[in-house]
Amino acid sequence: MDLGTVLSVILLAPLVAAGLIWILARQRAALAMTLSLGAAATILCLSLWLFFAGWDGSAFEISTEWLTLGSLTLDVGFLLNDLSALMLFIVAFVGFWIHLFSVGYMNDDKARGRFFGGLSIFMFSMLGIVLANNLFMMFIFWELVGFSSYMLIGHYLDTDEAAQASKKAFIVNRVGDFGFLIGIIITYWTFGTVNFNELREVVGTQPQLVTTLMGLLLFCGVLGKSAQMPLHVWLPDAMAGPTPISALIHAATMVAAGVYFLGRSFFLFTEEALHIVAWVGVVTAVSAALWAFAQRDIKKILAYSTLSQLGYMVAGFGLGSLYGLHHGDAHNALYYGIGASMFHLTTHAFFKALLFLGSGSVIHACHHEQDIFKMGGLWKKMPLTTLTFAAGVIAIAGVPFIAAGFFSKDAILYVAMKSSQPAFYLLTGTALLTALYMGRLFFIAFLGKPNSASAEHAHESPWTIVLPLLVLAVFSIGGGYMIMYPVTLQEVMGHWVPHPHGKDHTTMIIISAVASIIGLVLARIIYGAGAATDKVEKTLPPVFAISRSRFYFDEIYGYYVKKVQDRLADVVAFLDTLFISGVLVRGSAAVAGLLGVTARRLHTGSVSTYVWWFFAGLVLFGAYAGGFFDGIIQ
Amino acid sequence: MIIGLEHYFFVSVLLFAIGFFGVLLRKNTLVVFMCLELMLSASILALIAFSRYHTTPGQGLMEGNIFVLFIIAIAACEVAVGLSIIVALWRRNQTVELSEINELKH
Amino acid sequence: MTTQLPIALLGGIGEFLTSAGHNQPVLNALLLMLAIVVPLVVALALAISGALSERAVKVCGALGFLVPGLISLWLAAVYISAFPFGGYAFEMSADLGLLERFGIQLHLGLNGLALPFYIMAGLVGMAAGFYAIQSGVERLRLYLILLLVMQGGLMGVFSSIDVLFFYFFHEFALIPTFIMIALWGRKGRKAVAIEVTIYLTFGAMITLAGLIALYLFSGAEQFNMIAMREAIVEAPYQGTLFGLLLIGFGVLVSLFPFHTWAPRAYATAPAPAAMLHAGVLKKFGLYGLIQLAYPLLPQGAADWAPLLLWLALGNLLIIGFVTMSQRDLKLMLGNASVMHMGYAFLGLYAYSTVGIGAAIMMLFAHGLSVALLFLLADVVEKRGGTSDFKELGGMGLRAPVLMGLFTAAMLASIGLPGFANFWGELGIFVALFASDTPWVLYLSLIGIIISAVYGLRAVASVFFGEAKGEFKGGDITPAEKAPALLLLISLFVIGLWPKVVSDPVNESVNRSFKDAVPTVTASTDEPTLSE
Amino acid sequence: MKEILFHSFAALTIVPALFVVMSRKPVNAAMNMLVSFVGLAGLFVLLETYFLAVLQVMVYAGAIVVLFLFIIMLLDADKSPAPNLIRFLASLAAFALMVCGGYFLVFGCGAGPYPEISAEAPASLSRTFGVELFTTYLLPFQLTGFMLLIAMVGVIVVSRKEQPESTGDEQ
Repeated sequence: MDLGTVLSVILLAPLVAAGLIWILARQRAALAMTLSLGAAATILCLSLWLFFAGWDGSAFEISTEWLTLGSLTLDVGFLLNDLSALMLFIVAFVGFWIHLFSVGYMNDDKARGRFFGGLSIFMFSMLGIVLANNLFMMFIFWELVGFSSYMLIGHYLDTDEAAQASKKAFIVNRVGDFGFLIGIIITYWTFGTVNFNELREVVGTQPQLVTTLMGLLLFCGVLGKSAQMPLHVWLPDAMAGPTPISALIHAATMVAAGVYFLGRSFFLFTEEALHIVAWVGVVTAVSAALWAFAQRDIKKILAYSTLSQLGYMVAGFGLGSLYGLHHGDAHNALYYGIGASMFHLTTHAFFKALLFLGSGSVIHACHHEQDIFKMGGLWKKMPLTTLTFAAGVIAIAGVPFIAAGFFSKDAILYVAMKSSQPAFYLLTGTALLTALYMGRLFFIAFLGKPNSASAEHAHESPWTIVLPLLVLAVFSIGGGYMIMYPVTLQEVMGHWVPHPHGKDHTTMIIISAVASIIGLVLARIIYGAGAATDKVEKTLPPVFAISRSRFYFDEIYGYYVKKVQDRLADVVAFLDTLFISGVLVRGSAAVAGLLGVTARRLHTGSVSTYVWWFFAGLVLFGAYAGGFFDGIIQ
Repeated sequence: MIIGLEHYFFVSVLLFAIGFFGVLLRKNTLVVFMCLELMLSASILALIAFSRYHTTPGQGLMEGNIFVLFIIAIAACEVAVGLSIIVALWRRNQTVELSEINELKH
Repeated sequence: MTTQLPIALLGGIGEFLTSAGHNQPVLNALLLMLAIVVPLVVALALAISGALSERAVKVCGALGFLVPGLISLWLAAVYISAFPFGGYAFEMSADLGLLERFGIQLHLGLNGLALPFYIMAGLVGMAAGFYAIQSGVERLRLYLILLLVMQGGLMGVFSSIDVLFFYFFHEFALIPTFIMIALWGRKGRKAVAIEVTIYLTFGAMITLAGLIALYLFSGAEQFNMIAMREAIVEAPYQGTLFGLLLIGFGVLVSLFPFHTWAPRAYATAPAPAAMLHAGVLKKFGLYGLIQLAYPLLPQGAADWAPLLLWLALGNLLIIGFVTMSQRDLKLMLGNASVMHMGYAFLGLYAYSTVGIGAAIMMLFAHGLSVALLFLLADVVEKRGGTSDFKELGGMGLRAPVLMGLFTAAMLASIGLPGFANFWGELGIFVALFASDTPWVLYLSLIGIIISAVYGLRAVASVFFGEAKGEFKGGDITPAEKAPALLLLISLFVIGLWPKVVSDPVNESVNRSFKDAVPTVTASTDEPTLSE
Repeated sequence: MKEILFHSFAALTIVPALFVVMSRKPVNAAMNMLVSFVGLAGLFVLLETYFLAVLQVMVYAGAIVVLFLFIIMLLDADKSPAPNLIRFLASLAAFALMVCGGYFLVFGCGAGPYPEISAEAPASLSRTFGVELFTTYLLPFQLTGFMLLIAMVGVIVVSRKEQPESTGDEQ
């Protein structure tokens, strides 16, 4: 089996599954589940086979011409290298477990056919992004994941929330893609190619061609897909979709695609662009962490946490690349940005998927109750879920040595410290806030006593739900250690991640340990176990208000859409009707009508009138013959 | 005073003008029709006069006269048809006043 | 690579088609003729035959739509397999005696520029015909006769090489549209029918004047596209001639500000007529510009380009906003179809092989997707009893398949990759940046956001939310689904495998617009790595 | 001698023509027209076209005027009302304009010189007409005959009594 075929099968398996589901299994839920799960299993098996046996770790590219129009040639092809292999692993691995989870979670849903079809389409699109060897192909799948996300967020058709959220997600992503596509087209006309490898060679020989604008426009795509400020508004709303979707698409894989893209095209970013990228990430990380405190919905808290962690990754990419540019003397210094961000992306994929699935398990058990203040005391009812959720909390908080998040966050904080002090302080603060709000979530929802009837009657979920939790929990804890990964994947996380040495090493450990542990302890103190009300809301209303305001982004956008865009549309439509349809079209009709009426008046039907007209013509003719008009005509 | 072509011509003009004056002035279809006949006669007179005063020697000078012959024949037809139309109109509307005939409008 | 396998499998078929293309010129040319004649003959037969059972009428009608559709697919397959044909394929001409003196004969054939339009006419015709057959309207026989006449005209428009017949077939297809709006339209049909008739006749007259003027000034021996291509129009006349053609064709394609007839006409017309007109017939204008005006009048095109740019942006942005404010599904679709013409005009404006090729791709895809949308909107209207957004809602749970199809169609029309529309739009954007005015790209890309806004709004207000209003009948019936699937699958196939259409287009575009290619990638000093 | 004859014939033509226009009774108009035609025939004689002069008297004065009189009797046409003043003045102005224009055309400074009268007058012989009609102008001549026939048919069709619709109108 050659690599090209394997990769094609990996990419096409979910598409075939989706097609079969559409044709055969719209009404047959069991078949749909089997097909979708089968595709996910195929992907997982084949990619594991690749990593352990089929692929030697050297970059592999295959490409075929897909469309030629004049001077434009679009290729479709695969580029399997260290970076895409790692991403493939994450998507295949996390994807499979979430598929399995969905089987249990969605067992009472009426539209499972649509759900699993959508899931498979998502896998197809996401794998396309991962394997794409050029920007145009990436853009194609970039849009397709947007579509699958749209479809799956809108799964619960009958709720207005789903309708609004799915629409919002798609449109906000389109806004990002607006810049992304401009960036790609500029890249194409600047370099004459959009193939990653070829681009890199051209940039290597002619670095002056790269402009800041180009990088920033490409970054617009990341703003949309990875929900960075100011295009982050869609992600919290996207929680209207089913929980496995939130785990797979809106936490582990799709939203991380932006970060992955940055890694793939890191050479297209100038220093100025990297500064902006880094600061967008930092600001997103801090703000989203702040906003998480006002949330009561378990999934919303996790959504803001995702935003914050994505900010981390983007900041990690920017700061790491800057560090690599200025201070790195090691062989892989160029890749520090990729290393830092991808490492965090990997661990985040595990623990955030775990957290979402855990919350899904809770929601499933509590009969779709999502308010954490109405839970409480779940640890007695659902010990395995609680345990795995705790592992996730530890991982995201970054508790030293026993959590994957510790190592990856450490790498980002380290590059931040090296390249920008303010960013470093802000990110450290964010780490503390992260521990604090995750602690709040965990202590309120799982410890203490049940606060509602639904929490009272909760019970442990079936094995299809618990098994993925356990597997992901193992990776959330151990994901920081290289031993967990196939050798072929260790390049990125082993050699590209910047590691502090000597004094820095100790400082970093102390800082992040303090941040995480203080955060968790503070959460326990402030909120208490199984609280039924938010203490901060009562005691410190101004602080809570800031958090709840979410800096008024939604209000501003809402105002823009309702008051500016829609009004503008109405005004334009009115003017169109008035001027073009009214004045121009109807106006010309009126002129023609007027002429008709006037001409009709002349036709009195009386012969004598016509004789007079005849006489007038005669006079005119005579005058012309007599030369009266010579002066006028000449 | 020698009578030249111009005098015949002027008589023809006068006759034509009178005929046209009548067409403009009268409303009775029959009278209008008579005036039309006057105008036609005016043209006949002009034709004959021009034909007579044609001075190129040795050429046939009959064109104008033959023309007149045909005009008279056609005028006869015209009067016959025209009068029959007037009769038909009268039968329909019981009037021959032009001001009351405006069928062309509808 | 995996593409080897299907290629090997398809090899035999391809070889067969190639030989069919080269060895059977007479047969293929006759098929071209048959595609026009069969619908007309069926229409005539239906018109003059006495009492027929409803079933017989339906079968006859289906035959009349099926034959041209299949012929178009067969010829497309032959053309693509036997590709590249030099210039026109399947040529045939018939002597018409007296008209010969004016350089006019019935001359049919297809080139790469015409092929996408021809396939589109066949496919949309089939879909519209089948949809009409099952629609159960009153006076079904007359309904089908008119549609068949339209279909015959459409097959003729895009396979005519002779310019007079090209125009004649267009009029042939246009007149039934007017009648169908007047007879079967929804509320307000009389006024709309009159408006459309006057407007389009006006446009067609200007077009005819422009075409004849072009013929005279080009000094070509024959009034056909082949002879006229060879001719050269002197520079001073080019501007005027191009202006005439642009305005004439522009009215027919609803170029801003001549667009006001379109939305209401499409909203009012019965669905099959709207499908055929918005999908196929309207493309006559742009096809004419591409096939005649641009290759013959490059100087004129350059003179008019600045104005065309603003008009096209008017189409895209102004009508985009107008579309956003619509509260009625069918009106919205009508406006959206006007808006999308802006992309095509921008592709022409860019005036490069990329731009024009992409514009053709875009028109092809737009024809299929807009026809599909009108079909589905009609189903929605039938189910909900109205097409007003305010009174619709929550149809998703009651008609999941309808929702799936509608959403797919809507996403296709707003340029989602995986559907054919995407390639055209992408190519147009790429071409715009290489035009004289790269900033147009930024403005035109706003269009993709606008279209996402109104498209998803429509889906959300029809299908999402709580069930609202009345709901007659169940989900989409198989008879309605079949034509919809035909169109959707075509869109999808071209979306996945654009080469099918793009290669012939590309070949012909390169042949026709060789000198027009702008110097690209001038910014790099060294030769770039792109192949 | 010729001058006197010309003036008297001209007066005989013009004055009754004016009476045709001015008289309010159609019968008077017809009778005046008869006189005017006779004057015209006199002018023809002065121009030495005797054949046409005879024809003029026979066809116009004889046939046409009689036809008019016959129709006037048939329709029993009344005295028409006097035209209103504005109409009269406007018509008079038009008449004056035409006369002045004509005078200017005929006697004005730009007009002339007029040719002399030719020595021979071939139209004085009826025989010439016969020869011309049956040689050079044979086809028009025959067509004229057809036209007369068609006119006759036309007159019969037009003046046929209308079908019951008209009786319906009368009720």
